[in-house]
Amino acid sequence: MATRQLRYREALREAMIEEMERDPNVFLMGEEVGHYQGAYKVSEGMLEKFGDKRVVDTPIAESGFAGIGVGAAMVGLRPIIEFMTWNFSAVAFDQILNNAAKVRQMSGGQFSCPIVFRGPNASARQVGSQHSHAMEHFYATVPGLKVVAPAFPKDAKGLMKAAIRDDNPVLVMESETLYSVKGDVPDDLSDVVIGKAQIARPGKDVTLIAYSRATHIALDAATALEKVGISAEVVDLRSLRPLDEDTICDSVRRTHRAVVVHEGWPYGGVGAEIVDRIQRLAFDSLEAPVLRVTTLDVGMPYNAKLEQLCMPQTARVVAAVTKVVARGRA
Amino acid sequence: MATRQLRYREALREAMIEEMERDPNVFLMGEEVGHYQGAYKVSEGMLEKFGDKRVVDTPIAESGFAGIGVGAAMVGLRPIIEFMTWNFSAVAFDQILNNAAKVRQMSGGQFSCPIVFRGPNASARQVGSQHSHAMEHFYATVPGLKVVAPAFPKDAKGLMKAAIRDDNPVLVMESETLYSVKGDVPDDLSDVVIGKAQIARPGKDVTLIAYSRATHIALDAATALEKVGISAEVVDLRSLRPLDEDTICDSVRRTHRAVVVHEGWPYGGVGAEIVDRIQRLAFDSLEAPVLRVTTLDVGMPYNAKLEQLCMPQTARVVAAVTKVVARGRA
Amino acid sequence: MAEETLDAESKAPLTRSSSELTHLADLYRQMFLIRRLEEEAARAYSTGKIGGFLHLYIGQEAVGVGAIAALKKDDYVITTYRDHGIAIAKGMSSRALMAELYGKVTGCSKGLGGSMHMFDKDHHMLGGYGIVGGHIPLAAGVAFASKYRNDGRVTLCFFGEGAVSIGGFHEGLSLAALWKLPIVFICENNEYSMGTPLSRSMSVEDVSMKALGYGIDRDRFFCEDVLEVERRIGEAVLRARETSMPTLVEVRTYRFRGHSMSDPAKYRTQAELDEHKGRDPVHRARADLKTRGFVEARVAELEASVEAEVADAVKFAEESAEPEAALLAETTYDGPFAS
Amino acid sequence: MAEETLDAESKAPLTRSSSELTHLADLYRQMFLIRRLEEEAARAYSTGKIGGFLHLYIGQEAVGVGAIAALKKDDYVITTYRDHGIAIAKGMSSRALMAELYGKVTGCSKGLGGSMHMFDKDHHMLGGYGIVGGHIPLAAGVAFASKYRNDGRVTLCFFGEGAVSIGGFHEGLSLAALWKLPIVFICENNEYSMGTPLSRSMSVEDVSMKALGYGIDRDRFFCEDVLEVERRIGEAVLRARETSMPTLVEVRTYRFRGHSMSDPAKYRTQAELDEHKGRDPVHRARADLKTRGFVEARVAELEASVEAEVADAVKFAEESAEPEAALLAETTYDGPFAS
Ligand SMILES: Cc1ncc(C[n+]2csc(CCOP(=O)(O)OP(=O)(O)O)c2C)c(N)n1
Ligand SMILES: Cc1ncc(C[n+]2csc(CCOP(=O)(O)OP(=O)(O)O)c2C)c(N)n1
Ligand SMILES: [Mg+2]
Ligand SMILES: [Mg+2]
Repeated sequence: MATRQLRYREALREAMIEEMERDPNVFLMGEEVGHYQGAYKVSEGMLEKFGDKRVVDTPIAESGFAGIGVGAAMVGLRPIIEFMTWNFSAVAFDQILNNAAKVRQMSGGQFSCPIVFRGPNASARQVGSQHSHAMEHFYATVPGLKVVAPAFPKDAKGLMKAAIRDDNPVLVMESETLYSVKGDVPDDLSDVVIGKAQIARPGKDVTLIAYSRATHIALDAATALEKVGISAEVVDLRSLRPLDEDTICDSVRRTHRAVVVHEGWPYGGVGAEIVDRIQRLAFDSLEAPVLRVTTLDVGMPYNAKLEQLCMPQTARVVAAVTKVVARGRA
Repeated sequence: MATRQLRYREALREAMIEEMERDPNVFLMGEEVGHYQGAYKVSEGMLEKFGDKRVVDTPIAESGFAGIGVGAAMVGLRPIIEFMTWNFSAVAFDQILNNAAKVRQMSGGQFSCPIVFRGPNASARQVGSQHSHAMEHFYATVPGLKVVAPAFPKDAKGLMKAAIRDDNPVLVMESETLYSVKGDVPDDLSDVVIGKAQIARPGKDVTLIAYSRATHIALDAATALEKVGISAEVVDLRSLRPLDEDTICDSVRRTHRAVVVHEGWPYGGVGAEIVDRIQRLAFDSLEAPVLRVTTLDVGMPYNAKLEQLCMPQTARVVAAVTKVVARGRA
Repeated sequence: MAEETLDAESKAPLTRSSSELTHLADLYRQMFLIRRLEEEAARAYSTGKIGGFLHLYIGQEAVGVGAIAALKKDDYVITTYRDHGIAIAKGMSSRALMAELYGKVTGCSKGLGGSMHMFDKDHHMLGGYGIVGGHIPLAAGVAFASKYRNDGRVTLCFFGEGAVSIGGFHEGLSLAALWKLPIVFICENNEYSMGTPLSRSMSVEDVSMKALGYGIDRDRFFCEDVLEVERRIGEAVLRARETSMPTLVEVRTYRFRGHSMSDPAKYRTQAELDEHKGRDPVHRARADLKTRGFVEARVAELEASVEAEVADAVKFAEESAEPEAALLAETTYDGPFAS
Repeated sequence: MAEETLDAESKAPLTRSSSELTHLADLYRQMFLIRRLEEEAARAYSTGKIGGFLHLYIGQEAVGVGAIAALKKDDYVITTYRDHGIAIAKGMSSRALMAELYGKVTGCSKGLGGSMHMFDKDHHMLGGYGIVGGHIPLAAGVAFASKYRNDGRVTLCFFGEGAVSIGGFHEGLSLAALWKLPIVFICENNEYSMGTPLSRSMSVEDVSMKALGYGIDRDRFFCEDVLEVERRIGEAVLRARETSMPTLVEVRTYRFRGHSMSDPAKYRTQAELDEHKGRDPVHRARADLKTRGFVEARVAELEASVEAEVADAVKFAEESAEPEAALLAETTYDGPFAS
């Protein structure tokens, strides 16, 4: 079985290229995806490969081109719509909420909407409050949508391919700070399925649940915790909707304690949903409350130190784990 | 102390009128708020009273007039922006998320945004999937915003007045199905404060937490439960952000069990946040998992029976309570 | 029924000859059918058999019927919540329409969509939408797909003049113009957006002027004669089909009923309403039919067939079953449910 | 500094006489200051002292400086993320600007906003905004407030040509036109929206044509002479102030740097760039100053004062303190935190 080292961005690109080669109905549309080679170079070389019919540069009109994607998907094309960042999807929110997610139900199942919305999500570095949103919870909440958030190149490729082949709208949450991260990508990606989490690191004292960049924070925290004798299991969700509650709860039933780590505000975020499921489905196994380590409950400041303070950090994860572990032992 | 019977819609109207009489900077803007007397007659008579300078009919451009409100608020006016229903705020989502909620922080505190966004939220009757959204969790999640959702005329008046006087953006979630509900409205509303929940019905076996129309469902359920010997306390939140976790958790510490009831989808909703707070702050008091009774996890269907099936119902609340109570006793 | 005729005829919409009378009879039949179906729907609404919103097309029938007459069968249509007439004109059966209004599983959208969401995949009716302006980019996307596949189809996108102020209108037209998509944007300007008259919704009453900013062709006319609608829209359809260029067409029309069933329409005078009713395009088509040689007996026969069709549709709707709860999951996701 | 002069002068912006030279010197000083501040900012960015995005105004200075010269002191200004030049022209101090770029608490927005969010309440600079088009409705709201209070103020709203395709542009202009708000919309058309040239972003290159659809006045010119900018924008400002009518003005300009610091600007040729640099309005103003009688020594003195001001601003920024964490809560809510 062949395996190569790819960067996260290359893995995404390969997935799109392979799917576009396979199916002429797949096309990529977004701001600067073509001539500019992608604002973050995810689509580098694709215009040259597929031509401007299939790699379509757009004006700044997210609501317009998101809607164009939905319309095209309804009549059989399979659009990949890139948001330069997910922040800008806020102006296209209605198209995703009211059309992409609803058209199947409104039409009594006559029309499907096989579309992918993708782009970098959450904080980059010092880009300020309007450009640092973790938008995933606004969408994971909506029935009719699927939302994935890979942490590693392998999953980036596998989930992007699965998203393109899915007959439902799938939102792929990437991360600017992960684009250059390298990782093994095997040819066989059959184990990467929308809706399946993975154990990124096994452990027995506490379960850390994370996704996207936060998975790396959780892994760092697990390493740090090991040094103080705490064995942390890291569940990398990969998919936020559907949420793999079995994998999460199985782990918590073994460790009896959990900490959720993610970027984004705490109030009613993906973390709150995870907490609900754990306390509901693994109530008797829990020896301490589930804690969440998230972006602080404020807009993202520009100042570098304050930005770091706001974002979830290894130290905060370690502190939360220390708390839940102490609680159980007391 | 004088008290009158008012309908929910009249209470809202009185609040707006009193504040507009008090402060010339307050104005009302929205679709059909003037000549048409309000799509749901909340602003009936206000155009005649205040003239078209202060009761401003708009074209269909939610993003435009929400933004106009934010701009006007930045330079000292105090706009009340009506969304004909909160569903239509989806096209104005970016203005609320990126401007109303952020301008204070982005400007380092130089500018505030004293604005009220208001309108009916959640299901009406058989208006279908694009017109039945419970939008509150999309906003309660955002730091910089406050969100209130009164269930009774008294609170509708008190919270509307408080919202208009608040120097932050406040979102008032009303309900089409509550507009005609009558209730006592005292002259003294000083106990109605943004951020304070109320015990709508005291009880001892289980805490039901609800807001807006769901508070009435919870009260109905409490009545039904009483007949089978279960004493349910109903916490009516009134405010979703800030969330009165003290009142919620005090109650749960007494009853040891909780069920959250609200309209809107389950995934990461306001209910998930409440569950998180309860399990985190009242962990040792809980004798059963906290359950949620919400709108089912699908778009709202038009068919009347299916719509009723999707919406939270008294029977579903009773079933959930029965479950958590049984659990504790087993 | 009318569909085949129209398809054949539309290849030469401007040079109709001997079949013109049959054609006009077809169009009149469609308009009369729409009116009668909606009158029955209004009645069913008042007895609570239909719920939610019900936005009637009565008064505007000639716009949808005339415009769709200029299409080929495979062309696409998309519109707003005021969609009954458009759906029927595009070929939806009266039964499917009425059953949908009744919320029955035999409805076009299985009773899940209701009045505002009439979809008919087989007839390329891409639905009615509830968010003002939200479907305009979708329409551009459908036209984008036609250009992508070079399938020669044209998309008609209907919307009210109230939609012209919203971002979706601007972004949809702007992209369609930039990418030269085969689409006709039809603004049904019925003078009111709910209770708001033109003068309070737009600084320029002439909606078609917006085309200048996008550099696309425009047209603007009052809707009186359904054949005139067909001819004028036909030109724009031809332009879309042959040169892949969009057009913005403003059709001035008038709705005889309130915005929806709950609107008493106090914002306009009886005199204004009466004046418009005096120019009812459905009556005009009936009169034209007779002037051009259709005897009263044939008109009566045609109308009787419509009455039978309407009665059948109502009966069908009444007797149909309600959708099962299982449909909810199936129609939320294609494949397994994702929660 | 320049502020007082401008305020007095702007009462008669079209009939400048003996003070014209001093005025031009003022404008040149502002433009030169902006350029030098940004050059230093670029340097600080490359050493990591400034982070995030940094969108330079270099090449476009004459637009903001000329336009704002046509204002009174109390008038409002609002713009995009490309906001340094606009902020300085509106009266922000060099120290406040540079410290903000450095993320220091002495910055105009206390180091929380950064390059894209330059706010200055005292100078009625309503900020720079990061979402393309999102500030255009805000601008209309500010003008709405002026009309509501009848305070006689005018709002200038700047945006790039890339914003013309988005809904916010349409809704902002549409409402401003309908309600006759005292505002001037200034499209700084610098030929590129990131890497996208005009030809791929709009079907009609002439942005000002959009005014026709809204029934408002329009103007369009190339920015070469800062005084010409002041005069042309002055006309629109007068129209807004005296008749409360909005205008859409398209100013053709060019940015000499990439879209932001991370953009190598491969989408244009060196020849194109050189050609534009050859027509640099800052150089032109300097040359004009000398032609009209300003001796080199006075120009040098002026430039030296700018250099001193820039050096002081950098030093100030370097030495200032960072914001404390406590600021986060205070700036999220006015009053107690709401969670
Ligand atoms: C974005 C949005 N805002 C508001 C509404 C409520 N609404 C439904 S129809 C309507 C009036 C539309 O008028 P027009 O576009 O002229 O179409 P008509 O009803 O006259 O056919 C309004 C305000 C909506 N559905 N969507
Ligand atoms: C809604 C939205 N979409 C995309 C972006 C990313 N973006 C920032 S600036 C820009 C180009 C803007 O070009 P233009 O309006 O011409 O202004 P210029 O940068 O040339 O001054 C883009 C695409 C954004 N900030 N907001
Ligand atoms: Mg209308
Ligand atoms: Mg530009």
